[in-house]
Amino acid sequence: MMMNDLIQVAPVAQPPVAERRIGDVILDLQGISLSFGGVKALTNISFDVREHEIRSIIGPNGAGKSSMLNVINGVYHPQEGRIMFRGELRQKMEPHVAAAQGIARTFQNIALFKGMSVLDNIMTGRNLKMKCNLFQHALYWGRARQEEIEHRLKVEEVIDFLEIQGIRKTPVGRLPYGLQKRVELGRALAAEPSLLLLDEPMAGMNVEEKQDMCRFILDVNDQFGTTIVLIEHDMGVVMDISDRVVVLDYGKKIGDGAPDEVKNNPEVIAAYLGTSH
Amino acid sequence: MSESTGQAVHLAALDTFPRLLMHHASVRPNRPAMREKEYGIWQTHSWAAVAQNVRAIACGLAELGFKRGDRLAIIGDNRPRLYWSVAACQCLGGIPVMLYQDAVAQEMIYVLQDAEIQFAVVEDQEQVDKMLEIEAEVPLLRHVIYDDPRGMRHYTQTLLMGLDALQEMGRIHDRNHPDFLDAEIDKGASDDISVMLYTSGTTGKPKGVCQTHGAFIAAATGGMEFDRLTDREDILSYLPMAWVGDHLFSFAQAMVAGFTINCPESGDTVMTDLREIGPTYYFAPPRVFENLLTQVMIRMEDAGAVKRKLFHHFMDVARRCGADILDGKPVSVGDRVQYALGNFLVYGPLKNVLGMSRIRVAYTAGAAIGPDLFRFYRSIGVNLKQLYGQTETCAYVCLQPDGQIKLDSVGKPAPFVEVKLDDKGEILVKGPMLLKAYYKRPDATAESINADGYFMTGDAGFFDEDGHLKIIDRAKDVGKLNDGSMFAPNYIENKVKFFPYVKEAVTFGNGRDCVTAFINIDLEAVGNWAERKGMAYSGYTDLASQPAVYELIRDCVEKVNADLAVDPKMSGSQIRRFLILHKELDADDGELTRTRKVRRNFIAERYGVLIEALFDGRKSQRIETVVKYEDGREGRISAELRIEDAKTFAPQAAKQAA
Amino acid sequence: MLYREAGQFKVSYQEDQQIFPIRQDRVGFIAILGFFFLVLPFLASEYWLQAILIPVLIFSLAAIGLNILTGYAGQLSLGSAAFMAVGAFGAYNFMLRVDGMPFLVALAIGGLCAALVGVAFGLPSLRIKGFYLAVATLAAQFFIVWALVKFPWFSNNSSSGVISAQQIEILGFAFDTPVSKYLLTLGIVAVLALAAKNLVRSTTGRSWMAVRDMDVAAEVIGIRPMFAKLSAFAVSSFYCGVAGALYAYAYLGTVEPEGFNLDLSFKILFMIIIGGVGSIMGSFLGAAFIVLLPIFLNVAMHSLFAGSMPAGLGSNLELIIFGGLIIFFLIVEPHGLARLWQIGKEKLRLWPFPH
Amino acid sequence: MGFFFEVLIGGLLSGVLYALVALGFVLIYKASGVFNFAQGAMVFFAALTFVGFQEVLPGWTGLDADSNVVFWLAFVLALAAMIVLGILTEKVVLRPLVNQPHITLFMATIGLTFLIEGIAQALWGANVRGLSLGIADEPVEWIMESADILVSKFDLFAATLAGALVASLALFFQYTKVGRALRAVADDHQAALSIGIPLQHIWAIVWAVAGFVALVAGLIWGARSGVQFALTFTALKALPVLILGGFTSVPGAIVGGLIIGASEKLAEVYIGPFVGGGIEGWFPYVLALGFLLIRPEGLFGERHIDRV
Repeated sequence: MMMNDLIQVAPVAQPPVAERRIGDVILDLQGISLSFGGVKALTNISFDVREHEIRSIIGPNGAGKSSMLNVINGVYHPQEGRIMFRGELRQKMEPHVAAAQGIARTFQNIALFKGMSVLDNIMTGRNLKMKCNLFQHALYWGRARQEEIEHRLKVEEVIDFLEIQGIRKTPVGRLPYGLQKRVELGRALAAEPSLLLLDEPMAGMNVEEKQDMCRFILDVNDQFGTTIVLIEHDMGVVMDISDRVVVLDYGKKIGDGAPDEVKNNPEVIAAYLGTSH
Repeated sequence: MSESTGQAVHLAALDTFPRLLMHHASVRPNRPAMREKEYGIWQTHSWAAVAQNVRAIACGLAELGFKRGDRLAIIGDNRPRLYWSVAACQCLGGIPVMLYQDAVAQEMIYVLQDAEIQFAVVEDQEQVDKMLEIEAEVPLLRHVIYDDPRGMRHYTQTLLMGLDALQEMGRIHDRNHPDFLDAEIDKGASDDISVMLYTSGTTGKPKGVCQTHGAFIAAATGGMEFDRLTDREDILSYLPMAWVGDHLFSFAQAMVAGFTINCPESGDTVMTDLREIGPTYYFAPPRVFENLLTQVMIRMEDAGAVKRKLFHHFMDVARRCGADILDGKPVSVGDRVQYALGNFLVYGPLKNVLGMSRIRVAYTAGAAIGPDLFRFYRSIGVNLKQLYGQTETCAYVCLQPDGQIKLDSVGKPAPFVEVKLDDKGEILVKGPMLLKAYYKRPDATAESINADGYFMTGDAGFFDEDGHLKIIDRAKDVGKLNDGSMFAPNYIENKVKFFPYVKEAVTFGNGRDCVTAFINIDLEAVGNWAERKGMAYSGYTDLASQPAVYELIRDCVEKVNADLAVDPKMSGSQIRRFLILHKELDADDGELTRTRKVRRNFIAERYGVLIEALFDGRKSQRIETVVKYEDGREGRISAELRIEDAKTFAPQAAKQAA
Repeated sequence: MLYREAGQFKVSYQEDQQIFPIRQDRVGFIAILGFFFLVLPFLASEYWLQAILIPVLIFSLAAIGLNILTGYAGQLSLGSAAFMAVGAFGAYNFMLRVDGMPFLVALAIGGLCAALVGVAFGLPSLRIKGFYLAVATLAAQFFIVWALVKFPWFSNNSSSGVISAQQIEILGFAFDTPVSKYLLTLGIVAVLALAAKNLVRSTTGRSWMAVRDMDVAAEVIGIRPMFAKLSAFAVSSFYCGVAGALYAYAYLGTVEPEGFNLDLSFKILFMIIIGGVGSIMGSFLGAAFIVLLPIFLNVAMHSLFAGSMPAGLGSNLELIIFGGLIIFFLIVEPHGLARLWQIGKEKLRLWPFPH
Repeated sequence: MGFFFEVLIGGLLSGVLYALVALGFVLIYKASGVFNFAQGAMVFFAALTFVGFQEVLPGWTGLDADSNVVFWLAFVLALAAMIVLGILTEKVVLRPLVNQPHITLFMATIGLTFLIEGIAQALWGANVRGLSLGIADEPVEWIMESADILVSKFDLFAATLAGALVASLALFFQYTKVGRALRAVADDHQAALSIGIPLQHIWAIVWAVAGFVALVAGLIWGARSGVQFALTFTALKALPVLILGGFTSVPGAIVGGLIIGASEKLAEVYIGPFVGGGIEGWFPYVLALGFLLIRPEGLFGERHIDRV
């Protein structure tokens, strides 16, 4: 079959697969300092995040990684510094406003709504997109029901994406840890964020669960083009999947760059050797 | 009877599956043809929608250059779009070839080569990867079309194409050539090959069984009339599409009767989905029924004392009269009242939890079913029946008629089927459902169909006084011990396997002085038993080597021996010695076929040392085996296996001992 | 045991999202509703209707109100009775001062008054949590009752704030018999209970529960805590307010502000603890339990002591049993009777299997 | 001006009593994180038990009802009853609820309130009884003479007693082993456990001490306004004190008590007439609430940062 061979080698004009292209800076943090009653959590930190990239923040325990995420989505308000998000300078901002701008996140210690089912937890991620008011909800008829169904479909897509079909009606409290982490990711994904903050999404997981989570993170980044800022302890994972890495230690930035650069940065090596990590 | 012939006349023009499909699309366009659990609900496709989708796929395939007589490989779980691809292929006069989706890539090469596959429709990334892995070995393969686009974004191989894109292409083709497909359908004839099913091949390489539209339609129609199936049935399609049973029940019968196929959400959710759908018509191999029963018993062990007592009391009632009530035989009023109460308290809820509340007819086949197991389902009111058939006969030779159920027979010859025995006891069958030929194997075709047009099943059996067929064993497996008495290994193995603790058994004895056996314990059942006894164990190998487990299994073996002693033909082949294997027999290691039948010769070769040890009287034997893990890596396990003797019974002493 | 779910599959989200997705539950519920609407009015005596069924329904409504706030939104309130008082006095004043005011409208306005007051007293919830908030609601309890007593305008200048509810009349039909009052109450409670159920299974309810379970996470996914909390206060107070108005109009006829005291607030709190925190059905179960228990005790005591009952023992025993039951339920089954019902139902669905 | 001071001092003196009840709350909250709504019921139970014993002891022992022996015997018996009650509460109610949300524990103590009230009245009856501590409720002469202000002897005595109690408790916690352990527990349950402090033992002691405080408060309140059901409302008086002072602070309870006591009396006298009076019932709450909005952690409470 000659035909076959021809097809194999010929560069057929197929629509090019949409390559994930790293774009412009969408989040720019300049000189961020944060303290709690005299305790300095972050000191003069600057770094940026580009569209579609996977940006990791690493550092020993207590380096201020989670505080950094909390600053980005408005849970903490830094005393100094400025934050530009999508070209807008943000002063004091509340977390729900950040959410409305397309920033979603997961937490280091699972922050699911324990009293609700997996489905309802993920449905809360659609909250911002639902427009009906309280009175329509009380009737649960017409528009309200229609809206509920439309968003249920979106949520079901997330459930399908994360392969958690079997547990959709289970109360989250009854799930094992690894699945809870996955549901939490689902809740964030349901919001269709443009910037996703993940705070140690793989902490406490076994190898298989980590592999799954890694795959989901890459798929999210790849399929939806979501920009991801990731805190992770597992160096292997970080170096594998990140485009760029920021290293924090005692609230200060000690390294920033591509995984390989960071890996060879003497300051970073010192920080890691100096701690129990 | 007059009614059924009327229907036969009506169906006469509908002699190919594409015609049947278009018929349903016009007669019952809005009835559900297929449901699939997806995104949390049962997404329903009407007959009209199915027909449209099939059209699109067929036209798309034609656009790609698929021609009459081409073979289309179909690989994946029971997904609606894969069934549609089967139908689409048939519309074009092509021949669908389903492959077992859990086979590793290397195992697929043979069939792909043998059937000269150029087009394949596969389910997802996993199957695509397999195709790409063996691309070099199957140079004819030109197009691989995948159903689920998940994870496929970065595949740039030119032979890949999404089913969505194919359908889109097909719709355009259909718009430009509106008469094309109808013309193709019109070209089809009842005598055309509608499907090629590969026999699992207990021996040698698999053979492609070519079945015609006419054969499957005959088998389906016969079954439908026999059990009075309507277009209101619901069936759950969860068995491999490559298996003849699924093709008969989920495809052919649904196409003939116009009922609804339901595809589960995933392999893990079959039980939940079964419970949700509550099929009215159900098919499962004995293994599934057995697992269900084991689970029932294990779960009941955890119940409180009162509930357990209640359960066992009413199960006794059911055992006494349930099957008779189902068969419409006379039962005393007292028992009827008790049964009705039991139905409210136990059987009804039990059937509900198992998803069997609505079952009108359930079939099992593929292996012998234990009489206790069979009785259990019938006694709680599930109309479970056996059928007998092969890939070569569209799984359609004998069926058990309602009300005439015998536990150890496979029923009477089905409508249109003629069954006779040759002088050696081999079962010969003839009818419209016979295969047309083995693909490219005229030698094999000639070998299996005799001059009178009978298909030689290779099974040994006999008719009882009521005309019910009883199967003993594979004709070629039936051997002789050195003393001349008959040795039917399957027959004995099945008896051993009816004990819940035993998962597999392999017996040896042909040309030997006595019968010996390998046993595989059932990890779940024995594990539970061990837990209740407070025994600690670290895994299968450890559990299998425990003396107490040997005691347990010896007990089973001896009960079988007592049973065998009653039958004058079989009393000579009682199991003298046995051992419990240190690993589970596994299809990945080649010890079982994909349909989980024991590969006798392969095992005899692989475990030769053990067999010798069994026969030469040793007390134990060391064995080292290579095993294949799920990820494809290989490892070795070795163990010192104990060999134990079992008590045998003299023919006349048997009755008391049993 | 009674369930036959096999074959009840869902082909649309609408079916899947029903309040009672299982057919047997649907049938059972309709049967119960039918019994209460069509059968009970003919069977029950006036005493049963007036002294048991009507108050049970009214308290159920109040308990639903508190459950929305405490059970769903996680904000503990000890001021439910005060919001009932606002509802009662609000409806009274509108009936009194606006000519031709339709009763149902007055009822709704009473509820809205309560909702407004509720939002005002709910404002602190934006800054304070837990029992700090509980103490804040005590402020509402004391202040409102004081205000209703001290400002005679509210009670149309009657002494110590007592008001006598006007005759209920809807479209010319006078609701003046126990049966008619019962049916009216039942209708209103049924409609409002359905609305409450709808609220808690929609976005509103999910944002309440999200704030209850993990407020920081809720805010991070875009739920405005202020709106969630204040809407819970508003809806909760509305329900309490309507319950209060019915309490005055359909049950007692004459009420005084002091009747809506802290004890009544506690009573409603007990209803949801025993009935089930975070359950609409639990609100009904709890209300029935709390109303029936004293009656049952009374009967039991009388038959036990045959008239020679020590003075005060009954009321003390009631206190002891109430207190003991609260502790018992919190320890043994924090989700109350509703959870017990749920467990029983699960058992029936799995029958004959234990799990 | 004299009138103002009279009101102020009267308020401050009753503030001391509020502080005393609030102290009971703070002790338990510090040690076990339980907001004990039943503190008021415990005051009622203590006072009722004391007068109950005072009534029955002469009959049992043949002693003269007014004798000091009866007084102290009743005191000791009531104290024993309070200790038993405290320990039982800890064992039966709170231990099974360990690790439950605070709000659940709070609701449990509401149940406990009803339980204790019911038991108290079932045991001793519901009649209002007088209680005499032998101090007359009359003005202290020298203050009246020197500053022209009426200050009740009884109030002064009560305040002194309460002050002494607070001081001795402070010493107890500062300098005894149990006290140190208790402070450790209050700081960090886990840490305390890990260094071998028997948590539940400490809780039992704290509940017993809270019972003792309730008894002293009950005696003083009872002597002042009679032993009756209304004593349970002392808890409602103490709540705003707690909000003002913070749940975990002993000094907060004292200062908060004084502020609430003084301000509610002043408000009643100076604002009350404009709105029809009787504002004592809610004024402290509104005051505390207003304060909460400015400083949610109370006067002396610790600032709480939500870690996420």
